[in-house]
Amino acid sequence: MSAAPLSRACAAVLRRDLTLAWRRRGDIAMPVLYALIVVTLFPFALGPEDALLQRIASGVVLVTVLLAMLLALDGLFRGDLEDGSLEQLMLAPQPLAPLLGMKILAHWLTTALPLIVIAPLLAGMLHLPLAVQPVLLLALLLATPLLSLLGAVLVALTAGTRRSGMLLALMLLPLCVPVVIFAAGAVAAAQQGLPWIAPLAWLGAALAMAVVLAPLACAAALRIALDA
Amino acid sequence: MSAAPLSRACAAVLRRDLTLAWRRRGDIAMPVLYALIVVTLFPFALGPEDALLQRIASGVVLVTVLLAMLLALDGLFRGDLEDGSLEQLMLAPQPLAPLLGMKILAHWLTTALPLIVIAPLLAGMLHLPLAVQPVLLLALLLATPLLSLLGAVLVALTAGTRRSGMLLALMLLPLCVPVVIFAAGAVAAAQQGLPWIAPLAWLGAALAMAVVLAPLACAAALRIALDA
Amino acid sequence: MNAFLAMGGYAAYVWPAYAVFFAVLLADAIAPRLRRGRILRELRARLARQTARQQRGAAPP
Amino acid sequence: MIAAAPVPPLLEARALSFFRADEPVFGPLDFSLHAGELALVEGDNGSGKTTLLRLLAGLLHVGAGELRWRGEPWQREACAGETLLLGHQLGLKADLSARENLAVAAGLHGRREGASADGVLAAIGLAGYEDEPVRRLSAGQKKRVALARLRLLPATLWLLDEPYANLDRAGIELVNALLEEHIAQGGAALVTSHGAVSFHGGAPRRIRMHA
Amino acid sequence: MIAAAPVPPLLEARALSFFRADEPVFGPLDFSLHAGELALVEGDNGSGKTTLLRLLAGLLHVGAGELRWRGEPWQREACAGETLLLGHQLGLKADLSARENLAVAAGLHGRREGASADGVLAAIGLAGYEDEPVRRLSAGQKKRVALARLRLLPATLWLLDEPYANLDRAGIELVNALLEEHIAQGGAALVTSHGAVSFHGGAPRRIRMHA
Amino acid sequence: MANWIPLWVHKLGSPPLFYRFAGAARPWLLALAVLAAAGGLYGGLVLAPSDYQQGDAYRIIFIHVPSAWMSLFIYGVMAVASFVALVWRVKLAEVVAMESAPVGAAFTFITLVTGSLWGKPMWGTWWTWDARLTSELVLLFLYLGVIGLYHAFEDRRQGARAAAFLALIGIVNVPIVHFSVNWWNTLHQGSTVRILGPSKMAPSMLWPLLTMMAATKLYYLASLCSRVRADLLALEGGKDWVRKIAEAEGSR
Ligand code: HEM
Ligand SMILES: Nc1ncnc2c1ncn2[C@@H]1O[C@H](COP(=O)(O)OP(=O)(O)OP(=O)(O)O)[C@@H](O)[C@H]1O
Ligand SMILES: Nc1ncnc2c1ncn2[C@@H]1O[C@H](COP(=O)(O)OP(=O)(O)OP(=O)(O)O)[C@@H](O)[C@H]1O
Ligand SMILES: [Mg+2]
Ligand SMILES: [Mg+2]
Repeated sequence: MSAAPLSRACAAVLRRDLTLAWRRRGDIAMPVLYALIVVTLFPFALGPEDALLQRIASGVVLVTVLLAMLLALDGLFRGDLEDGSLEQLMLAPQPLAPLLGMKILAHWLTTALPLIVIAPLLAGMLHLPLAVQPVLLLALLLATPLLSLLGAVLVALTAGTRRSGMLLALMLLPLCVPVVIFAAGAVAAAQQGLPWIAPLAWLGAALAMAVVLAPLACAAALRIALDA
Repeated sequence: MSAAPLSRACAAVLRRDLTLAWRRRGDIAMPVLYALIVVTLFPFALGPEDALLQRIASGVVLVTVLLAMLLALDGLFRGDLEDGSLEQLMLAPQPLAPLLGMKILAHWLTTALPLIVIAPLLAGMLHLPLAVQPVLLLALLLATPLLSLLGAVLVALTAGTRRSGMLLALMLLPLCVPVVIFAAGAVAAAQQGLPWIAPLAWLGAALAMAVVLAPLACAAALRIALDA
Repeated sequence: MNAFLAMGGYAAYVWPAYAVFFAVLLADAIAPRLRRGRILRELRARLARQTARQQRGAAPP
Repeated sequence: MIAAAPVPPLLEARALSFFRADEPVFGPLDFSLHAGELALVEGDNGSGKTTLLRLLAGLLHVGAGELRWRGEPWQREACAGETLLLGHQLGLKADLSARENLAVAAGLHGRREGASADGVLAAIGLAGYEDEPVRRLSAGQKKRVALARLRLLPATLWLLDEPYANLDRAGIELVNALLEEHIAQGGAALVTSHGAVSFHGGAPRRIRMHA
Repeated sequence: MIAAAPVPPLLEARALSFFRADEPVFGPLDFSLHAGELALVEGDNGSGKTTLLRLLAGLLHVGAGELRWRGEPWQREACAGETLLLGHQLGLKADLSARENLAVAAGLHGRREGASADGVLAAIGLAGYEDEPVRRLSAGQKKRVALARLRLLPATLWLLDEPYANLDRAGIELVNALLEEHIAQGGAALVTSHGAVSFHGGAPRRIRMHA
Repeated sequence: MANWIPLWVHKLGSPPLFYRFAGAARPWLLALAVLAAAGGLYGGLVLAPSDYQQGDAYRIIFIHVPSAWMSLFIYGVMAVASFVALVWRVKLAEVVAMESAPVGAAFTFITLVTGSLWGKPMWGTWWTWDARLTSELVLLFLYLGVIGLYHAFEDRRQGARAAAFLALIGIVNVPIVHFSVNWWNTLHQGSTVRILGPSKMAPSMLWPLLTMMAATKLYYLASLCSRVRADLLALEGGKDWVRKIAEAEGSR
């Protein structure tokens, strides 16, 4: 009757999710391709004026990355819910929150990180000045895990329902707004040569809080959502 | 041993899908909310300059409506595939193509039509001039069924796979690009006071062809996708 | 009276605003009443079904 | 009727097999099924029973060998209206009621003379549940709705994949009664099952699958 | 052992019931289960067997009545490490092999002394399938992988929802053997099933659910 | 002495009792609301003089501002009820939280529409991406999210708990949205709004405004009563007291 220690359980969950992602490595490419596609559509829809594109570049990249993440978030628990492994996870002897934290980490590593890697390419396609790119990357590095964590709580809430995808978008928007404002604010400040540390510091503080609280909230939400 | 006539079978399928949509009428609102949200995010990401927003309004609305449709398309066969009703449909005595045509029609009615209805609101929020709005609506009325039909073929092809969502986006993009170019071209021409009939005529011609061919292709794709 | 209705030239904005206010609140007031009727109707149907089921259950199949 | 008649069998398989990734899922299989006959498909877990039924329904392609329908080479269009498949997935929409689900099926296949959705549901033990959305039914109740479909629609050949699973004793009796009635009316059926099937109308034919 | 001992029962329900939309799904239920005992949960389709098992696993909230675990009021944390649930959904990842699936489970629950994934799979009749992704297994083979998990992980109480469904005869024997071994080692089990269960180690207790 | 307060609260928490209480209170609340609205509108539309700067267009204020306040107030009520529902699993609190959401959404919608109708003559545009307007729009999305989540569940009580959880997460977001006025320093049309700051407002305009505020509050209570009554019937469908009501209405 010896339940495994928490660290081993966390490692097992993380390894499992990364292995699964690796088995379907085609899926990892998908958010990236989606983002590429959306960014490609804009010049067609707006007409190819370089000045205009440059003006909207950082905003479009930010929104695109968020939308791609949002799509991927929807699947965070779906597979596990359908085949019953989520139930098994909830019945594990360890506390649920850290195990979910591992799932969120794995999800961020497999969806957001590739997006951040190609963000410079996307920004380049829209002629964002090279000097601003580090700020954009930094903003994304802080904003995406924040969204993953907050999103996970909402995904957990919709776990018991069928119509998750779009409902999730609706619920996530109010949380997205401040994140977008800060991230876009930092990039815009950098683009105008103003100091851009302050908004990023706010994002970092929010991230630190979310890392602690979101897994707990996520576990609570999941127990509520599956209790029927 | 009297299979029902084709017209009755088509009516049954259409009625079934509309009833299902009505049962989940919350879902009908979702693409609309999604579009509203995406449009809302842009001013946050780009900064709220009215002139800039007005310049990109039609493009953003077009891309947004297409993205919202694309998300909804993903669910065209998903439910039916999961509970086995798609198999039952394929085993029906009637030819598969017209039955699928009915499914596509129901899907367009429940996802694209609401989007078209609120498109003026979205355009208004981004300050698109009132005079251009009829052209935008006309472009959407031609572009969305075209996308529904083309998308259905691709959804059918990916029906057997798991990773449909993103893969679909990827495959649909090359088809989206010409549609976006023509639709955006018409709206841009109208915004500059130039004649805008020609691009819309092209869209109309493509739509006429798709109405005939897409259901057939869809049926063939579905048989291939499920044969394993 | 006409002057009142004209609202100093802003009638096209003031009256629609009031119309929306009252229309939305009216809809809000009526909705629960309709829902109440529907709920009670469904409940009666369910009760009828249950008694039917119980009667069948009492009699051997 | 089963005697060597000039009537060709309803369904005839000659050295039939199916391949997945070039490996045979089931070996060459020979059997024939006449109208008024019931055949049990037997085999261990993983021996290919489900695969065989999906192939006979026309969802999978014949790998090798030959399949004949009433003496002619098998074609989907020819037998689509005469075959019904009951698979692991029941093909019911969870948001529609039992009655609505049956109405959709009848809209496609037509209905047997004299059969009505409500009558069939009552016969199958679901009276009182006609308007309940299928999602609210338990595993066994859902199965009953799928069985009701068999009774409502006209068809010659039934392909039933583990029809007894999830059913209680009354439900199992019901499946047997359904099968007997179908056979008596000149229909044919292919049934897979693990449990001991106590079919009353004589010993059924058996088709053995080897893993 | 079943005699009125001072040891409190492992699991004890007093007037237990569960409500959905304020309607009772199953009536007030009284039963107790000691270590070394097997109880069969019986009832017709829709009588609430699945619901009961999910409640006992801690996925649902007790509606009314009381549930006790080793004499104390039931708490999720207290029995989480000692309970295993096998539901309608097996909880296997289709993309992982049988061995990997077992490794994940062992990572969470630990493993029985002396048990290894490969040994358990061989014992359950899946030797040679260890590295096959679960999606390529048939319905019965998947069920066997889920059964292997029971044998690999340490637990006192097994909650098995229709463990016999989809299994061939050898598989059914296997479930019985598993249960006997578990009981003999002082474990307890709650099993739902429709079919006639021929359990060798004495007549099991029966818990009847009324629809 | 103060013992009767918790006792009274506890008693009202029982659904059949609250059902009767709400049924008795509702007509009075509604009558008072209509009365107050009539008085306020008479004062606002007829008695109050027109504004020296905005002409008669400012008269939208008598519905716009009370609605705006209600949209925030109701969110607060919903959040408190949600907290009670989650922590103590009080059924009545779940119902109050979930039935407040549509009313709050309605007032938010009214605020948006009347504001944009006011904005056209004053600012020359129906909509602008000002921080205050945008945050009100986000508030509407919050309400819609709560309502959507509630209805996405098959089991109403479970849906209520999930949506209550969301409402609580959302309240963290409300101050964020509010402060975004500072973070997102843009066109900031808010200054136009300040022209009529309460201190500067003439009493002849102030009292109709305050009366309308009371009217909207009373209306909210009345609406809540009838909504909660309907919802209790749906939730308690299995109980005897509801069956009696159903049979009584059916025989009529
Ligand atoms: C769509 C457009 C508008 C929206 C969404 C909107 C929203 C709001 C909100 C949420 C409040 C309450 C703020 C609070 O109490 O913290 C408010 C108050 C107010 N609004 Fe608007 N508003 C809009 C347009 C306008 C316009 C065009 C005017 C007048 C030119 C206006 C005048 C006022 C005034 C006078 C107040 C009261 C301010 C106070 O409490 O001191 N609003 N509005
Ligand atoms: N989608 C698939 N892809 C690859 N192989 C598969 C797939 N489905 C089944 N198989 C394999 O094909 C074989 C036959 O499977 P099938 O499902 O037909 O068996 P079955 O006789 O129905 O078994 P059971 O009694 O367990 O349901 C099995 O060995 C299985 O591993
Ligand atoms: N998700 C659900 N929502 C509402 N009602 C449900 C739900 N699941 C089951 N029910 C109802 O609850 C009752 C008990 O269902 P349960 O699944 O526990 O039955 P069961 O005894 O396992 O039946 P079976 O033998 O058919 O599996 C049934 O009447 C069913 O209609
Ligand atoms: Mg099978
Ligand atoms: Mg069950």
